[in-house]
Amino acid sequence: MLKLENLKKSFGGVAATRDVTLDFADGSLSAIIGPNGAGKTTLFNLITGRFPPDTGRILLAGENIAGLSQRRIVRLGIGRAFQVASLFPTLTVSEALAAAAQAHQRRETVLRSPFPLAATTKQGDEIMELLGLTRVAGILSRNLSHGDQKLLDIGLALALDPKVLLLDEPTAGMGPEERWRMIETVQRLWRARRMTLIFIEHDMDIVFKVAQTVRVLSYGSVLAEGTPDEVRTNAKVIEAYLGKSAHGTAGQGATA
Amino acid sequence: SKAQTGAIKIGVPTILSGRVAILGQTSVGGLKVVFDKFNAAGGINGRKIEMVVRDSKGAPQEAAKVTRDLINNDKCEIILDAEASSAAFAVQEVIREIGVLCIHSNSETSSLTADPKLHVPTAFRTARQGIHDAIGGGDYAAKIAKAKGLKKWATCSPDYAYGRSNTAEFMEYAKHFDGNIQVVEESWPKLFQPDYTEVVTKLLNAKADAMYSALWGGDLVAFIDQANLYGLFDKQASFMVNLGDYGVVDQVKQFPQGVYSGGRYNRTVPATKENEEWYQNYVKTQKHKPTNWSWENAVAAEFVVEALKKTDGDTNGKKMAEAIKGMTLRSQFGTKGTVTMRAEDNTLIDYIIGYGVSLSKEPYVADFQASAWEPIIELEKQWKKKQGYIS
Amino acid sequence: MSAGEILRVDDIDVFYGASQILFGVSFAVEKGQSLALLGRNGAGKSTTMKAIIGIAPARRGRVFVRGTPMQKFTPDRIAREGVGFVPEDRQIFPEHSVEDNLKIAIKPGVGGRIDWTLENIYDVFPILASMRGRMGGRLSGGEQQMLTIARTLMGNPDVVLLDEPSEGLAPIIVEKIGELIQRLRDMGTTLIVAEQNMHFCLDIASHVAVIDKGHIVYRGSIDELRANDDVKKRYLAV
Amino acid sequence: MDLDALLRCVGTTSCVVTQLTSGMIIGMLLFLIASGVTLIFGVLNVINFAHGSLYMIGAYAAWTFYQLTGSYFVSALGAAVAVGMLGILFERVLMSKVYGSNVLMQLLVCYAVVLISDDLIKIIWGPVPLSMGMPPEFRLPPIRFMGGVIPPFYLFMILAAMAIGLLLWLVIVRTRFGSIVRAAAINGPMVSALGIRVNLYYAAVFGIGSALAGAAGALAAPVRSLTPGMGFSILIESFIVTVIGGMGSIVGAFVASIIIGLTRSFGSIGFPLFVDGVMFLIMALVLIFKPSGLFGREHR
Amino acid sequence: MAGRWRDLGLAALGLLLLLLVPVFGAPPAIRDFIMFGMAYGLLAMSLNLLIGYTGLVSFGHAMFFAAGAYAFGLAMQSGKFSIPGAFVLAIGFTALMALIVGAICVRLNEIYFAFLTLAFQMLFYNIILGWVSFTGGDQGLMGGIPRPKFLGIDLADRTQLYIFCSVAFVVCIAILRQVVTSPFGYTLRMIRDNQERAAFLGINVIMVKLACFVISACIAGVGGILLTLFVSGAYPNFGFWTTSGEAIFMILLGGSNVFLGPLVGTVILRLLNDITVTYTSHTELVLGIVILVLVLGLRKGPLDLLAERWENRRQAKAQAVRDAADKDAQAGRDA
Ligand SMILES: Nc1ncnc2c1ncn2[C@@H]1O[C@H](COP(=O)(O)OP(=O)(O)OP(=O)(O)O)[C@@H](O)[C@H]1O
Ligand SMILES: Nc1ncnc2c1ncn2[C@@H]1O[C@H](COP(=O)(O)OP(=O)(O)OP(=O)(O)O)[C@@H](O)[C@H]1O
Ligand SMILES: [Mg+2]
Ligand SMILES: [Mg+2]
Repeated sequence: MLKLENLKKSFGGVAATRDVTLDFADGSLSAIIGPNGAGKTTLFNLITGRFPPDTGRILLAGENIAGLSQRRIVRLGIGRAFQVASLFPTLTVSEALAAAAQAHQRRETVLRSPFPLAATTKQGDEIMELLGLTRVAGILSRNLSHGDQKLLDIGLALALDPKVLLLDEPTAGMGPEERWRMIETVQRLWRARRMTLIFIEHDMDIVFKVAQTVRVLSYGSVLAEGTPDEVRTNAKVIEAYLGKSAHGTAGQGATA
Repeated sequence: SKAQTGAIKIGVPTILSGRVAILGQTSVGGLKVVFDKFNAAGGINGRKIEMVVRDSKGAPQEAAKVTRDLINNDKCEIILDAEASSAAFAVQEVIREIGVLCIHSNSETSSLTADPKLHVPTAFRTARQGIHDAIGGGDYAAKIAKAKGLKKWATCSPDYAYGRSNTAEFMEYAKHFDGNIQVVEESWPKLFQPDYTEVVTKLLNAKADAMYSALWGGDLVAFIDQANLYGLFDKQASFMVNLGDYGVVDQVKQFPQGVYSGGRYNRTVPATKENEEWYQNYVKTQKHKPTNWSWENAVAAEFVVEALKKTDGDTNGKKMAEAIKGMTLRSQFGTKGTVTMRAEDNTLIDYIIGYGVSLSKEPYVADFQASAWEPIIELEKQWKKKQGYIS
Repeated sequence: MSAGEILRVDDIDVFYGASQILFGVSFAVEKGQSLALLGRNGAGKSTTMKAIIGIAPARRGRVFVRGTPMQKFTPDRIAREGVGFVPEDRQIFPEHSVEDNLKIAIKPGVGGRIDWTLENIYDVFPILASMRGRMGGRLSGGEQQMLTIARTLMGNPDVVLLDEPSEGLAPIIVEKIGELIQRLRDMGTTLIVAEQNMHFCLDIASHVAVIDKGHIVYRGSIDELRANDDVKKRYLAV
Repeated sequence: MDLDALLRCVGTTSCVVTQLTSGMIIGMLLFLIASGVTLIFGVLNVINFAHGSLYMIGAYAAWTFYQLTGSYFVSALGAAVAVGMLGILFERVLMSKVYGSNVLMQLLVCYAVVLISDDLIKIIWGPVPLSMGMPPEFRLPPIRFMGGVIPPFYLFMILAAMAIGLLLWLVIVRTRFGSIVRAAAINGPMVSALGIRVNLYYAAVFGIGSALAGAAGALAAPVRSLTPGMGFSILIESFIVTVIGGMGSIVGAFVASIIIGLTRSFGSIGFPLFVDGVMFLIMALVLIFKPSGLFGREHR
Repeated sequence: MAGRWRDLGLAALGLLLLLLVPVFGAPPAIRDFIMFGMAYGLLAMSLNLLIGYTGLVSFGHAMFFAAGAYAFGLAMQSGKFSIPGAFVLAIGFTALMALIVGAICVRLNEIYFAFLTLAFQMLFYNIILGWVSFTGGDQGLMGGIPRPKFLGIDLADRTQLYIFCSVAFVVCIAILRQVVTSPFGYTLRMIRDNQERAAFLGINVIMVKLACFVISACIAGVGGILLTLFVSGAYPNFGFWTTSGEAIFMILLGGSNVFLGPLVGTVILRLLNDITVTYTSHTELVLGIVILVLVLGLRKGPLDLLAERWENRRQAKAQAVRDAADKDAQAGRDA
């Protein structure tokens, strides 16, 4: 579905992405991990066209999308949620979802009819249902709790019916209980929509439990990839990322 | 119309804020001196005059609004428009519609009354008219130029309608009276430009024999101060039409020698007892020296007072206009002791204009030569023909 | 108040605009203790920290440092009373070099005491020494976290408030930060650490306060908490 | 448009020297004002629309001090200090109340101050334009240099402005004060949390910026007429300079001031009617191609 | 849908009220006040489409006010156009100008956008001043704007002019209302709140901003036309930056988050202006002090304050709904 070939990107002197080649199968659920500053977020930025790669190709269903504008890429079916939830603070949840959905609507109706259009309302309601946001429908985005903000961020991406969904640390800043609830929601979503889902995560419990495949980035390159078990025991990964106490639960330091 | 009771209200839209607040202040001063006297003498039919002064901030649309409000809301029966030029045109349009008596007392732009397209029967002007000034000044300049051999001229005037037309007209008549004169350099600083350095150096580079400037007020003071640093006035003869104003000459600290200034209000021009008395009275009551605007407004007020006497206190626009049209007033501001509101174009003539040599101390001007009005009127007629105002 | 008590939070209410976040929060810390402030997302941990340092002043109730009430004091004044603050989002000065970031914060502690100098900071944080000329904004998340802690120490605080020091960091970095905090504790620095991650705190804290929806719901020593499964389940979801 | 004249001018050293210095004169005074604007913006993130008024007050204060003391240097110094203190007052009493709120609210406060100070000037000093006149120590014949003419006062003015600018730059870039000020610019609350009295620094910065405006007013007083509202046009020009140089950059303000000064001096010969237009055009071009200005940092 | 009819009803009611003013023989001064206010009101309202709804702080909006005024005035003075013809021509010209200026400006953000619009405005102003033969320079379009009858309407008559202005005004306000309540309006809000995210939702941010810029310029142009009709002339200071500044102040004095806030601000500022002008010659001092009191006292436009209260109450309700739902869920989990 999504294929990255020899991607390179540097900012000034800093090479954020050195040479990344990765393949994400259609309908797969994969995790990307790696130390802080490894270039994970940058990789998402490249895929979504926030900035173009210096060299390399990004193939979506066989078509090279490298260098296209964010807008085009979104329309081709790549959605994204952000490491720090990126919302519309003064819109309520239902407004935000309807507005996001209508970004897809036909143009002629845009000035003539009142907001929100019936179709977008329906789509927004479905998304709220799916993510458990119906209870906060009337709350302004800026007044949402942290977890609901992250969910809404995902919801906004869903409003575009993406084929590939990129989630940047969906559980960042959450407590253990919320983390699991969030990840369950993500899994439910993945099953319901049958999309290709890629997420970045620092919580190893989650990664190793949920992901089908795990890719490890370090200093902008792919350090390892494979099933959770393969990665967990990879010596290079332990050294660069997991640390000494790593036995799959390093992030939580829990002694199993 | 019906006999009215209460004061006769006269609306005065003017500028009381911003950089040219002095315009409003000294205009109102000029009006007040006259109306106070009128009221002290008992007014007319028991009615006194009450001025309603409003600040338009110099914005034409505000001037129009203020004028309408003065008439409609404050029930002013007469408008004395003490606005600067562009706002005067806006006031003119209001008067066209409402038809009360209006006297423009500050706008010197010739077309306001000269252009028949703009003519409004109840609107008059007591401000000096640009073209009169230019003809008189051109004549004077040509005489000096011939005597001293000043052939190459430069100009330095503010870049807006007044500065441009004033300068063009002055140079046109200077050339008319002395065919040898040619303009080699023009500079157009912006109105209220704080720094004239580049203008001064440009004038220096031009190496002209003489310079004409229509700068006024604080701008002229700053220009002189800055030009002094470069010794500009030692290198050329200078004609500055607005140098005579007290507000300017009082402020210039290093007064250049031998520059020529146009006649603005001066207590010694004419050197009569009436004029000196008027000056003393003005300073005493208004606590500042009169400006050019003061006398122009004083004359406007005199016309109103005289006209009221003629109509027996009826302020109807048409009747007042009829009274004022062609009226000749005794006035110390006139060349022959009188000034006249010319009937054909509702504009003032026979007032004193002219040029003299500037001095750094009182009386600030020497050898003042008042311009003769016959050639001015003759040339004005030709000018009007050329503009297509008359056939 | 016991003799060793250095900081006391006494029944404070904190509001953001119209919404009340903290409801009568109280606790005290003695010199040399390290208190873990545990609670879920949005429970009010950061708000408590901000109330202590004066960024989000309490509308009711008081904060004492060494017995002196701090209300009406601005953050700088409170910092000069010996309170150091390590914010959750780090707030490095991105266009200052690492060394300038540290130098800005130089100030003597209460009574002119100086525990920390640039040299011994670099001893404790060798990684910062190696990148002293680099712009703060160019550091990775983990390095920024270290720099933030070091920067706070430059002010020779008596009490250090650490807000979620392990958040968003790779496991290996979390381990390093944990070691560092242990070291500070061993040096006798009084610490208040806000965390959602209980396991991270178990190794470093001597006492615990649990906060939930703006109320303190549990206070005790770390060993008591270990034994109290009810609290762990209810408020910490373990 | 008279490009021939411009070519002719560029062909003669006397003209070039005269116009170059004239450009520097215009530029350096502008720089003093713009550096205050840019400093205050850089640190406090406030566009000080009242800066022109501070300049005006500086000029009037210098005029009064000069009447009282008869010494130009004392009055210039006095004006700078007085306006600096006024600036601190302005910051403490008014501006500090609207930090962090809507930029437009800050604008409104500044606008109110502009209106009030214009009217107060009129009440205190009267509406008649005042002039200070050249202090006797500068009433010297102009210096001739390579055929060009340079008035001694202007030479003094250029050197004084440059010296002040250099000092300011050194303070901001080299000292702990500057380091804290730059940090406070980016994240004031954090600086405060480190135990630094950040409000003092804010007030100090506002005071320094105002003092610069006051000094500019004092430097301008001998050659410019003092009227209520005189700060207006210089304010617009100093904004142009600030934008071209990059909001917050002192070096940028310096370079841009010279650019504008030279545009004015040579423009008055080559395209006298379009000088203002060209200044705005330069500003527009800079904004289009490098919005953060020639020396500005990228947007945070 | 209901909202749509309610809005139209309110617009009709507003128009009716405006038209009743002359019927009940209100003095001309009141009508003048309203007409003046309508012209500036359109300027402020249209600017708020940029500032309040899209987050584009333009310092140059008066340039379109002046563009409409001059284009209309010049067309009428040429004698070749009827009033409706000149009206359409003026709007067309304003739209074209906005398209060109906007295409360059909307690429920039925040303060840079503000300064670039300011620069264009000053360029435009300089052109008006400099092109004396065409625009009359600083004297403006003098000599009055002819107002030939059309369709039996005679705008030289003040009452008919008042009616004409009222209709044009209400139509423009209705258009603005339509814009902000349409999906397009919500797109504008998204851009204001977070344009990066809006781009990631597939919105062509630049094009939307440009469209908004042009719409708002056209409405400002209508404001300019109304003012031209009122003063029977067009003057350069219509397009000076102080006029833009005044429009911004109107928005702030009223409130930028409520649809009609700028209109309230217009009334406040005009009243303030008229009152100070009437009772004092120290207009600046008084206006300055009043602004300070308003700003430091309220910190927000009065309507914004009300709206905030209302919004807070609504939010409290929504949060109560959430808390109840969460409690149920918790109970479910515990069970
Ligand atoms: N716009 C940019 N300009 C300059 N450098 C950048 C930019 N974006 C990222 N970088 C640098 O690229 C490197 C990779 O950053 P990135 O945000 O991709 O890391 P990450 O793997 O997502 O880390 P984390 O887990 O902390 O979020 C870092 O060194 C960062 O400083
Ligand atoms: N500036 C603010 N304005 C309004 N509400 C706020 C603000 N900051 C935080 N809140 C709210 O206050 C509550 C407590 O926030 P706080 O940051 O103290 O929680 P926390 O325990 O630190 O959580 P986290 O683990 O997410 O950091 C949350 O509901 C949050 O939404
Ligand atoms: Mg990241
Ligand atoms: Mg927190």
